Amino acid sequence: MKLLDAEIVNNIRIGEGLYKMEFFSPYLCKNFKPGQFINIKCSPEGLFDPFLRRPFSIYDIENNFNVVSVLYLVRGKGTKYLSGLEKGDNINFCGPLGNPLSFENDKKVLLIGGGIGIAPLYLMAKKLSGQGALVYFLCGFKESNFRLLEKDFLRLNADYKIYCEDGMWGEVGIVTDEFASGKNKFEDYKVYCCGPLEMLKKLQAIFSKYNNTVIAILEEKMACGIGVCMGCAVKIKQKGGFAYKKVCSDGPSFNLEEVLFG
Amino acid sequence: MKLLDAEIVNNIRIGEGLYKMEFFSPYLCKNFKPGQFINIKCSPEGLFDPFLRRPFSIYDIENNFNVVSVLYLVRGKGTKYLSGLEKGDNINFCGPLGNPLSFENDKKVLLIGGGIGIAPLYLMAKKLSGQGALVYFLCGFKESNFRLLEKDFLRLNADYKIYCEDGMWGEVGIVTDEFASGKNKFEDYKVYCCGPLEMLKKLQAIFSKYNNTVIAILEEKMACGIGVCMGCAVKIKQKGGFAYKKVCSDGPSFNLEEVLFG
Amino acid sequence: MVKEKGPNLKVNLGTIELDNPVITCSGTFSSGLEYGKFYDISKLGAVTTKSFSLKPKKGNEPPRTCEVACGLLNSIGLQNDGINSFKKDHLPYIKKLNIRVILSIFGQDIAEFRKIAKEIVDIRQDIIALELNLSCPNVEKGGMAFCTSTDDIKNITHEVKQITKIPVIVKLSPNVGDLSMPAISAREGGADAISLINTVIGAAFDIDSFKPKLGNIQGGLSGPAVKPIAIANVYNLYKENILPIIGMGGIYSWEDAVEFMIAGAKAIGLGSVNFVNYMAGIEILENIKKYLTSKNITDINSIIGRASDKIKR
Amino acid sequence: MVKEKGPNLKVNLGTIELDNPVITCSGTFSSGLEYGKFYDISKLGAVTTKSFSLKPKKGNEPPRTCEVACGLLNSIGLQNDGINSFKKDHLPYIKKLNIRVILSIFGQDIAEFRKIAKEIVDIRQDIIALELNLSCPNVEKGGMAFCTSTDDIKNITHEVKQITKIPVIVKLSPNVGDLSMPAISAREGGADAISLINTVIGAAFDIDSFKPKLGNIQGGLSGPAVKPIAIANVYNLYKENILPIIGMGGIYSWEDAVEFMIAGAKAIGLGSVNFVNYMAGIEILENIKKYLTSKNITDINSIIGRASDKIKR
Ligand SMILES: Cc1cc2nc3c(=O)[nH]c(=O)nc-3n(C[C@H](O)[C@H](O)[C@H](O)COP(=O)(O)OP(=O)(O)OC[C@H]3O[C@@H](n4cnc5c(N)ncnc54)[C@H](O)[C@@H]3O)c2cc1C
Ligand SMILES: Cc1cc2nc3c(=O)[nH]c(=O)nc-3n(C[C@H](O)[C@H](O)[C@H](O)COP(=O)(O)OP(=O)(O)OC[C@H]3O[C@@H](n4cnc5c(N)ncnc54)[C@H](O)[C@@H]3O)c2cc1C
Ligand SMILES: Cc1cc2nc3c(=O)[nH]c(=O)nc-3n(C[C@H](O)[C@H](O)[C@H](O)COP(=O)(O)O)c2cc1C
Ligand SMILES: Cc1cc2nc3c(=O)[nH]c(=O)nc-3n(C[C@H](O)[C@H](O)[C@H](O)COP(=O)(O)O)c2cc1C
Ligand code: FES
Ligand code: FES
Repeated sequence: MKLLDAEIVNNIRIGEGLYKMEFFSPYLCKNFKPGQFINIKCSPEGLFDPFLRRPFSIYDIENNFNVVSVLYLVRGKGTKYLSGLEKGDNINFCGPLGNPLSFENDKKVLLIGGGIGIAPLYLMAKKLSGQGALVYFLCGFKESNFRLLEKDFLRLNADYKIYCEDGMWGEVGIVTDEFASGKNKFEDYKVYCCGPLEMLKKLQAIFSKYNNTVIAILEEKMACGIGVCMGCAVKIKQKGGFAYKKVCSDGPSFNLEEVLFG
Repeated sequence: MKLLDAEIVNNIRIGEGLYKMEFFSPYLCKNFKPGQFINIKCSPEGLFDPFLRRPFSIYDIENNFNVVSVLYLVRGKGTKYLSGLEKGDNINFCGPLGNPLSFENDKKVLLIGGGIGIAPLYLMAKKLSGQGALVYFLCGFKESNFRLLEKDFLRLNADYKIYCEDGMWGEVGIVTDEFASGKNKFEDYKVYCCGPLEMLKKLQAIFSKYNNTVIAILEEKMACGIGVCMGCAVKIKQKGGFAYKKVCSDGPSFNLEEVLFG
Repeated sequence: MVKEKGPNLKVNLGTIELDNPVITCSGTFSSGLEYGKFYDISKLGAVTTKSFSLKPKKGNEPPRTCEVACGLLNSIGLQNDGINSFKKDHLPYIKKLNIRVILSIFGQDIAEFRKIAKEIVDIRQDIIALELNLSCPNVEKGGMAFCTSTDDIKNITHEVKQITKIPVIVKLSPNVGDLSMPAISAREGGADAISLINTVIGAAFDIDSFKPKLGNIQGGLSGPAVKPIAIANVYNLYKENILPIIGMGGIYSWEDAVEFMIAGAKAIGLGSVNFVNYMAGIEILENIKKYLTSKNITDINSIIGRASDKIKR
Repeated sequence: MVKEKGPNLKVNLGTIELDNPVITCSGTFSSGLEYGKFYDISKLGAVTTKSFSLKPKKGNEPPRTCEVACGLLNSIGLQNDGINSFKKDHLPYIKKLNIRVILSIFGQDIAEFRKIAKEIVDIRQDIIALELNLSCPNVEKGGMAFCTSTDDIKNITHEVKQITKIPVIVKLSPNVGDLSMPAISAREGGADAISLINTVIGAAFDIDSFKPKLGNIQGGLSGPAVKPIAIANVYNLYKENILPIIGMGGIYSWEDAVEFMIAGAKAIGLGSVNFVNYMAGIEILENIKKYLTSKNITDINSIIGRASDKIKR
């Protein structure tokens, strides 16, 4: 974990409100593990607006070029600032943050991503297939603005399936439709998922009937990102109730069945 | 007076911390009069840091190209932001603000500028010489970072003299050295001056002995720039004491002898 | 084509009826003249004037403003030309511009308020409400002292209303901790509404000269920096249901304005934003309309205090 | 080459001696473990721990933070593992990292403070001071109530000091208006210093869902937005010369830190800035040194409260 400046190599719009930023960071290439995240300062030096850093996953790592990429949606001030940066500009980031996932015994893996939730999963798909695991990557999108990513998916040594609500890409529908039949096509798969709250809640209900281990990568508003402020609390079931765990330093991955959604 | 967006045509560094920004504004070209100023928003849309607009003079107007220019020194957040803008970027400004100067009876004019205080004077020199007045432009600088402006001065149909404290340009010394002899070389001149407080105070003392009409263009921190907030108050002598006048809407030009410096 | 009927924007603050909830804050809009050059300010719910005292006031030593993070400090010191100047210099153009005007007044003591009140009896048709500035932190005698004395608040409100028969708004300062007591005193005095918040006491020093950045050393903090403080105050006083609230403090965008209404403000005041965006008033008003339309809300009153419904405690 | 002797940075807060005035604020630095990965935090004047209560506390409902203009709102709700966890889990690494530590504690009432005090008697060699958090606006019983009762402040301070024999700092909240009375009570109770300011009460609502942006509805505002408020409080209490002051609230840069000292703070606390710039502590310390050197100031104590010398009133 280091606090570093990095030079942007590329920052391109790849769909409505969707950008991919690539920056030069040998350090992250070497030290970043799937499941972790970084924290980017989204305002010019010395200015306070926006004030806090923003957490982002690493979408891809190109070891040959010492370049890592962040896939991000423009939501508010911070991501709007990022989208205005150009090749040659600097960002200040801290990472890797959070806990790496352990893929040790993962032979068959189902990745379920909703919207920008695919961001951390892509790198996982790459690593997992690279170590010989059978990977099935299930993605759900509201609109087809993610469509240009198809070329990235094609490059993966993995099967994938796209659900898109606007019917412009892949199957029409939402990602949980995959489980509509009621029977578990992925019985011996380890499952990783990341996406909107509603998706995670549905998946929790669906998998409550199955025996899969399901790991969810959670999001919560963060102030410090390093386990100090207790801001990013989520409720995790414990005997006799729950405990607050920190997404940034206890997570961001948790056993989906243990998560108590608000 | 209008609130407008304008496109930047050029924004170049012409010396240590010194920039000239040119932007396209037929409206200002038509309506701006020497002595007035404009107000620029110095932060991206929707961001609050820095919060207030910043007042600037117009340095030059190129009617042929519908371009006006602002000469500015980088001091703090606002001017730092401006210096980072590029050709094709937009600024939001309001102007013209403040009262125009009346040059009606000005036949012989002495302009005295200190540092960035020359900014409003250059346009005045141009207009005055254009209307046939005899113009003598006296400039004082701390360092020679303004030196590249010499080519602008050469283009003027006016005499000028430079004092520079670092000895790298013009005469060594400060602008008030011109009056060291104690006798008034500019007896029948109308005088306009703009510059740091210390310079204005010295000039006030010097001209207290002479009969020239001396107009000072003052600076004061501004919140609204349009006479609403009463923030930019300066003390102007009145019988039996003083009254607070507003630099933005009562000025920015005042009779130097009437100004009560704090 | 039939023009579609937009959402209802009318709100009432006690007996004060406004066509829409967007008003301007005292001291940040003069009496409207300057802004009238940018847009038709008669479209605003109301314009609140700079605070007037009985006699002209010189104001504080410069520098009077100082920018701080996401806001500004001011120590104007209530410079004004006195209540008679309002009648003579401002009222004529106010009428011409067809502005609905709230007259802000302040005095050093009850006696001064009484005198001002008497001065305005004859123009009472021309103003829709009086705002009593009992809260400005810049003036050592005036403002601050009153806020802490709930008796003063009650008595001044009562007297001014008796004399003028004009609806009265009491403006409160956030610098005293809990605002319930002052608000209750305002109600007891017969106020129709309260305005909150006035500026928050602040200061800044220069690290080279060691000098204060304001001539008056301390000043009032305003702008986006204070918004969360103002929102909390509005929310808390709304829950206590003491008087209708005009919410202000840090509003910069229409979203901020709506947030104040959701927290409980019946009308919202635009202050410092006017210095940055001269068109703020009309832009915020138009965008509130769009927001309501996009949410299929037909009456703005239905969002006022909505936050409280959402909270089960 | 002989190493040039830098300016003296030692400051005293009553009996508390610090090698330099840069300390960290409670709740924004845990007990230092995380920041120790970024720089040598033993170089700081001191580290203030998160506030500990007697028993573990779960904290508030999420969401617990919300960004606002130039700052953030938090409603962490003082989540902590209890004072024994401090002794067992934190103290060992604190000693290893060689940190000078200020232990922040809070209780719901005098009895809880007394019990905590007894728990720490045996570790009193390991901490340089206790900070009593009597001010956190997030906890309904704990914090706020005390601030308004000056008797409580005095009694708690007195008892804790009697039991522990550790220097005591009382941390004050800006949410009660004038802080002189609470400060005087702290002094009467035997406090060595006061810390100010804790966060300012604030709230924010979402305009789509109408819901509060914090699970606890209200929270504490911190960050650059509150700096002018904090500076005014420090300046005013310095003038009254009640107790040495640790100034905090919105410090982001070394310039801010110096501004607090000029206003009257003997030491300065870094809070939210740690979330944005993990290196803030060491950077600000180094830059204060450079500032003093560039101004030929040989002793940092000579700038403390300098603003007051500059003001002739
Ligand atoms: C571990 C983690 C990994 C993430 N990875 C990615 C990614 O790879 N790509 C991507 O586009 N987004 C990602 N997000 C979400 C991303 O952090 C938010 O979209 C971003 O913070 C929004 O900032 P903003 O200023 O544009 O929006 P604003 O709405 O202006 O943000 C206001 C505040 O809310 C916070 N916030 C808003 N949305 C979120 C959110 N979903 N999660 C956490 N904080 C939020 C911001 O940090 C800020 O404090 C991730 C979030 C987490 C927690
Ligand atoms: C009528 C007028 C005309 C001006 N014309 C020019 C010009 O042509 N070129 C130029 O370089 N500068 C000019 N100035 C000064 C210019 O406004 C300041 O340099 C600028 O505001 C500094 O902003 P900042 O954010 O970079 O500095 P900061 O120090 O960050 O500013 C902080 C605050 O102080 C205010 N401020 C700082 N310095 C001044 C100042 N000298 N006058 C007024 N407010 C100030 C800012 O507006 C802001 O509110 C003019 C000032 C006035 C009043
Ligand atoms: C420059 C300035 C002058 C002000 N003058 C007055 C005044 O005369 N009377 C008054 O009641 N409030 C005055 N205020 C306070 C505002 O009316 C308003 O309550 C405050 O600024 C908060 O709103 P804002 O954050 O939108 O500016 C003044 C504020 C500013 C910034
Ligand atoms: C996330 C967070 C948690 C905090 N927790 C505590 C706490 O446990 N005890 C305490 O006395 N103050 C606490 N504070 C207040 C800070 O110590 C400090 O007084 C305040 O944040 C102002 O400083 P700043 O603006 O530099 O952040 C907390 C502040 C924040 C932002
Ligand atoms: S964001 Fe601070 S503890 Fe997780
Ligand atoms: S800046 Fe507002 S009156 Fe001049």
